[in-house]
Amino acid sequence: MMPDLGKYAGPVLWSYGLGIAILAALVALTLWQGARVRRALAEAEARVGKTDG
Amino acid sequence: MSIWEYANPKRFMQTTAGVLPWLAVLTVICLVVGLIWGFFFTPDDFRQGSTVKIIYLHVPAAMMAINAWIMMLLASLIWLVRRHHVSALAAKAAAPVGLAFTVVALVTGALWGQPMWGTWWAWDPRLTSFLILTLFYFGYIALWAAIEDPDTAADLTAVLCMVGSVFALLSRYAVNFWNQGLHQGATLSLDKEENISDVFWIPLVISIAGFILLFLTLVLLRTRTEIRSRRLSALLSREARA
Amino acid sequence: MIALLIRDLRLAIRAGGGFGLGLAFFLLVAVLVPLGVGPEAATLARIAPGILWVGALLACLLSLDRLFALDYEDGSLDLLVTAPIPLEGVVATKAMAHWLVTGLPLTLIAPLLGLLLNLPGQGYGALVVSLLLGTPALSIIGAFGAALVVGVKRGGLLMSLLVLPMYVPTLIYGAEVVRRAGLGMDGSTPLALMAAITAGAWALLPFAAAAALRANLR
Amino acid sequence: MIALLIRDLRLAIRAGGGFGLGLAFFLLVAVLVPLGVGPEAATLARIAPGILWVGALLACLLSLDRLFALDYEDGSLDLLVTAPIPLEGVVATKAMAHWLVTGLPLTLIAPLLGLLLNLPGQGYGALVVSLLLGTPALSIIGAFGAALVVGVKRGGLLMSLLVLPMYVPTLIYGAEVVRRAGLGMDGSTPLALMAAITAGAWALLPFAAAAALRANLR
Amino acid sequence: MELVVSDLDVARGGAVVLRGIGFRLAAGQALILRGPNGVGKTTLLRTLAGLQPAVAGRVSMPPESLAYAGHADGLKAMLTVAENLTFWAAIHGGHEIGPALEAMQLDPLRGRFAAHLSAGQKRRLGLARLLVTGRPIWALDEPTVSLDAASVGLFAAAVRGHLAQGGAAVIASHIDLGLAEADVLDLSPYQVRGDASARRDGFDEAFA
Amino acid sequence: MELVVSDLDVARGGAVVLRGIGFRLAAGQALILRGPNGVGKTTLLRTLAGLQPAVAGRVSMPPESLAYAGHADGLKAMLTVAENLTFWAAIHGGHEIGPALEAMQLDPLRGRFAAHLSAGQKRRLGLARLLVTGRPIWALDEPTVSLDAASVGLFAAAVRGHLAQGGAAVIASHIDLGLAEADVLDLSPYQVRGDASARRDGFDEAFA
Ligand code: HEM
Ligand SMILES: Nc1ncnc2c1ncn2[C@@H]1O[C@H](COP(=O)(O)OP(=O)(O)OP(=O)(O)O)[C@@H](O)[C@H]1O
Ligand SMILES: Nc1ncnc2c1ncn2[C@@H]1O[C@H](COP(=O)(O)OP(=O)(O)OP(=O)(O)O)[C@@H](O)[C@H]1O
Ligand SMILES: [Mg+2]
Ligand SMILES: [Mg+2]
Repeated sequence: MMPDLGKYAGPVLWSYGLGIAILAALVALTLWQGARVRRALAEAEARVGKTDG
Repeated sequence: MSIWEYANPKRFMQTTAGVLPWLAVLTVICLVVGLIWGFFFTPDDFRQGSTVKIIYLHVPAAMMAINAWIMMLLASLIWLVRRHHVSALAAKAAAPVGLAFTVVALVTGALWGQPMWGTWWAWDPRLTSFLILTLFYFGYIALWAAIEDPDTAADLTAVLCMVGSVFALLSRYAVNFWNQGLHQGATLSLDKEENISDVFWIPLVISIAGFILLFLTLVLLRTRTEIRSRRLSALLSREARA
Repeated sequence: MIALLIRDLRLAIRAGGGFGLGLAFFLLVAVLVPLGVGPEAATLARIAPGILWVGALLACLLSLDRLFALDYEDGSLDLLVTAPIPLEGVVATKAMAHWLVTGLPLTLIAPLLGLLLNLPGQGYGALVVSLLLGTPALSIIGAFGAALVVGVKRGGLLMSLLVLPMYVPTLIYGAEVVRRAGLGMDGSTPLALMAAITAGAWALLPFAAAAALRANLR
Repeated sequence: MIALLIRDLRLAIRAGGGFGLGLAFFLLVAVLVPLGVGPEAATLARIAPGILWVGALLACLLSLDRLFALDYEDGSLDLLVTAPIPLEGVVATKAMAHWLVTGLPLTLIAPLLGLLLNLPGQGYGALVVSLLLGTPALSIIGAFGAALVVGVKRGGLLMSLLVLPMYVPTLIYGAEVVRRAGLGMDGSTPLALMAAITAGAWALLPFAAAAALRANLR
Repeated sequence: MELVVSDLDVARGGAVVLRGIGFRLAAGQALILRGPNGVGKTTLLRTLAGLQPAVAGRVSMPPESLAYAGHADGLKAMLTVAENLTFWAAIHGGHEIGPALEAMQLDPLRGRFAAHLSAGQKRRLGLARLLVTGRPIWALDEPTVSLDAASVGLFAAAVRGHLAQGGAAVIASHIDLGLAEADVLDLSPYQVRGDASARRDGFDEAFA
Repeated sequence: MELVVSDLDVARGGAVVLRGIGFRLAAGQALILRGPNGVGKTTLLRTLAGLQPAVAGRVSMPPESLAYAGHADGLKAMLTVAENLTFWAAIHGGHEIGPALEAMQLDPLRGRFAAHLSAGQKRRLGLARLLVTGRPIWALDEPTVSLDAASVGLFAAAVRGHLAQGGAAVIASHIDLGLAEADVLDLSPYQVRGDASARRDGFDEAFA
């Protein structure tokens, strides 16, 4: 079911590959940073013992 | 209640916590549908052959790269006028996303240019001004990174964003002094004047929607992270003084 | 104001003040490029306007990076901010002083370097005029950049990253003026546009720069 | 030594440490030149090797100027001189740290910029190799220059003047290597010469730089 | 001419360090700020000088009436003593530098580059700057750092003279300045520590 | 372990400022340098530290036995307190930084960037550096600048501890350090004024 890309297979596949890879990387980075900060904050608040926010 | 309610970090966190999941789901749907449709189920263009398929990444990315900067400009203005921390942090959060889109547009564009124009890169006005936009993204992010007092950094980057926008615009016109360039003009501007048939048009619109949603999702996520890290540093400096 | 101008000029010509260094750097670029690019006269002639302008740009930039940083480090900036003169005035004055010790000399020496890069004969007049109208913009834009990064150690490079993109329009128009003149065409349009940019920059950027400085001091 | 290397690397990646700024500057030069020179692909292709090398040179230079100045201003240098490690070692270590955060990244990103200046296809390999062998020389030569001007406020520009001439041989050979490769010729001779310069510089300049530092401190 | 500070909160690095400071200083009065290292003296003085915004509370005084002298002296190494002083005098409306040089006994050094001064000589020049500003209120941060006994005397005399002419001075210092008449404000009680009390201030409730 | 200085001449900026200084410092002794601003304390200490050559006379001590602390503390703003200290410890052969932090009560601040310290806190960190050098002879230039009374106490204690372990210290200071046992050397008598006496030394007779 893979479409026939003809002589332009290279550019097209590369575009989709790289493009999606970059976006995926961005998403991964965002999630990772989010998780890290959330954890650190939880610890800090546990230490200081505050609950609001 | 005024919309500024949402500018209160706490309020913002609560609201976005509710919205985000739906947004995320919608994003995935649009992106998957748009790109898969574009990649698998669209015919080749008679001139450009299968390379038209690149359009479904290239155009949305390029559009959002520009719009992201505009959104940052607005957020910066809000920060300077009303001093709502959330808007400053939102601008900070948007920058990397915009940069990533810029890179996608550049890469896909370059890969498209190779077969179409016989070169990866040409100093075409549109390309050039886009490259300059990329530079402004770099500068903006670097400035955030270089200054450690958060409010100072917010002010400085906001000013930079405003001044930078002006100069970005100026360069856009300046580069027109050269050749009119290889790059298509607004061939398929959104109000869909004819010269592109539905088969290309519909999936394109869907993936554009997907990119917009992706942008929103990521910005919200990152803003939440920024807010949390602000609270974190506040707590830490308290501890240090305790 | 005057006092400040005089002080900055005096500091510039004192030991280590870096007067004339901008010139020297300009010269070096004009020398290095042929060394890198190779000696064919035709090529050089074609790229001369661009290279000269890029050189001028970099020379300005390098001499700018410590424009406020020095005053910040030795505490003068705190005192200037609390002094009874508007901070915008301080910015403009310092930018002016910078132009006098950098932009102006650059303009005057440029024709010589034009020879090095064998710039076409008709280009020289245009070169001088365009630099004369363009370099003030470089100074004030750079002052804005310097205000942003004052307080950042090693601010120099960061500043170039911030400032150079803003130099683009001036650069394009400036080089365009010279190239057209070289080809015997009329360059009044780009010249006018460049002058407009310079005027606008001097009208607005002092305020932006002053705001940046205030933010940096607290 | 190791401690010093680690400290410098850490400082480089900390806020305001200016890691990656060298890169940004390199990119900027590669963008500005076409903006000044104009878009014709043919011209750009011809000047690409030279411009890329000049860009790398300047990027190194700018990131070097405060190499010792910062340690001098905050008094660390006094303490390093009196510390139980040879000053020559200190110089070499700091130069090495500088290369790791500047020269190496430059080398890796250079091919991309080659695209912007549409460098002929065969040139890329040569570009990377020549930079890999050449940039260490830039770092150590620059360290020597930085040692000479430490203590001079606004030293950056003065330093460029002292250093750029010393960069000339590296520049010429480096650009030559790339150009030859671009024309499909054999560039091994200039490459060898450049490598020799690099080796020699690393063998001798640390001593010269250490001497300069000692002189500057008293 | 009066400086009135009413329950003032000052912050440094995004966190409040002193809360609820209040005092009034009339012409002819001097106030000495005391407190352990890091209590917030410098922060308070910078806030008074308008170099950083107050978090809460208010500072009222006639406009452009305060002269600030911080840890750094604001001297140009490559200008001579006289040139440095003349510059600041000009900026503040061209007062005479002669008397100032007198008062700080800098006359013999007037032609010397600031780079060639010893630590204490630099400091004296920094203090001479105050005399040429002609401002009524002085805000001084550890003015006698690295001054010898004699110079501290000079400084005390200068301050007295200033007060006698209807001036006022707020001085942060760890050592005894020999200004018996000045009243002392210990900042320790106002210090904000990292405990619960710190958390509910309007300043950054949003963030912590 | 002994520091012997015999008729030493030191110069600054091309002119001899002190002539004929001589003293000997045995293990366990401390010497306090006094003298008005500009007499030449800093110059003398820098000469002892080997940062500048002596014009005449000799300084004898075991190699690499002297640790110098000048007006500047040699701290990196963007490194934390602990990182700064660890670096200097490593350079001097990896001593423990724990005790030093203890002694200067910096433990609570160990994770703080040096940029975020107050003047006095910075200074304390600068002194903690001495403890990790493990060097027997300390040469300190106005070590207590901007320290509060308590911190000066800490400092005195640290010096005593050092002396007790057979160390020695030369300290230039204007204020009383509370080191009763230390003997004092007033430099005024050795000062060279700009008169004829100054001209006849081997240093610049070539010119005069
Ligand atoms: C590195 C090279 C390229 C860059 C940086 C680039 C950049 C851009 C930008 C900035 C836009 C405008 C998006 C908007 O404003 O809505 C755009 C749109 C577009 N690009 Fe490219 N582009 C590149 C190469 C190409 C190539 C090679 C092609 C095809 C031959 C192409 C086809 C298009 C099309 C069809 C559009 C939509 C036009 C419109 O309706 O706005 N691009 N690109
Ligand atoms: N670079 C220089 N060139 C010429 N003279 C200098 C230079 N630096 C200092 N001097 C002079 O040398 C003398 C000694 O300076 P030094 O710094 O040793 O004094 P000091 O005893 O440390 O004074 P303080 O107690 O103020 O620190 C002073 O009179 C000073 O004016
Ligand atoms: N940039 C900063 N970010 C965060 N906290 C800081 C910063 N600068 C200083 N601090 C902290 O703020 C507090 C007040 O500092 P400040 O300099 O006002 O103290 P000070 O009273 O002047 O002390 P000293 O007597 O040592 O000069 C100190 O605890 C210090 O650690
Ligand atoms: Mg203080
Ligand atoms: Mg001294």
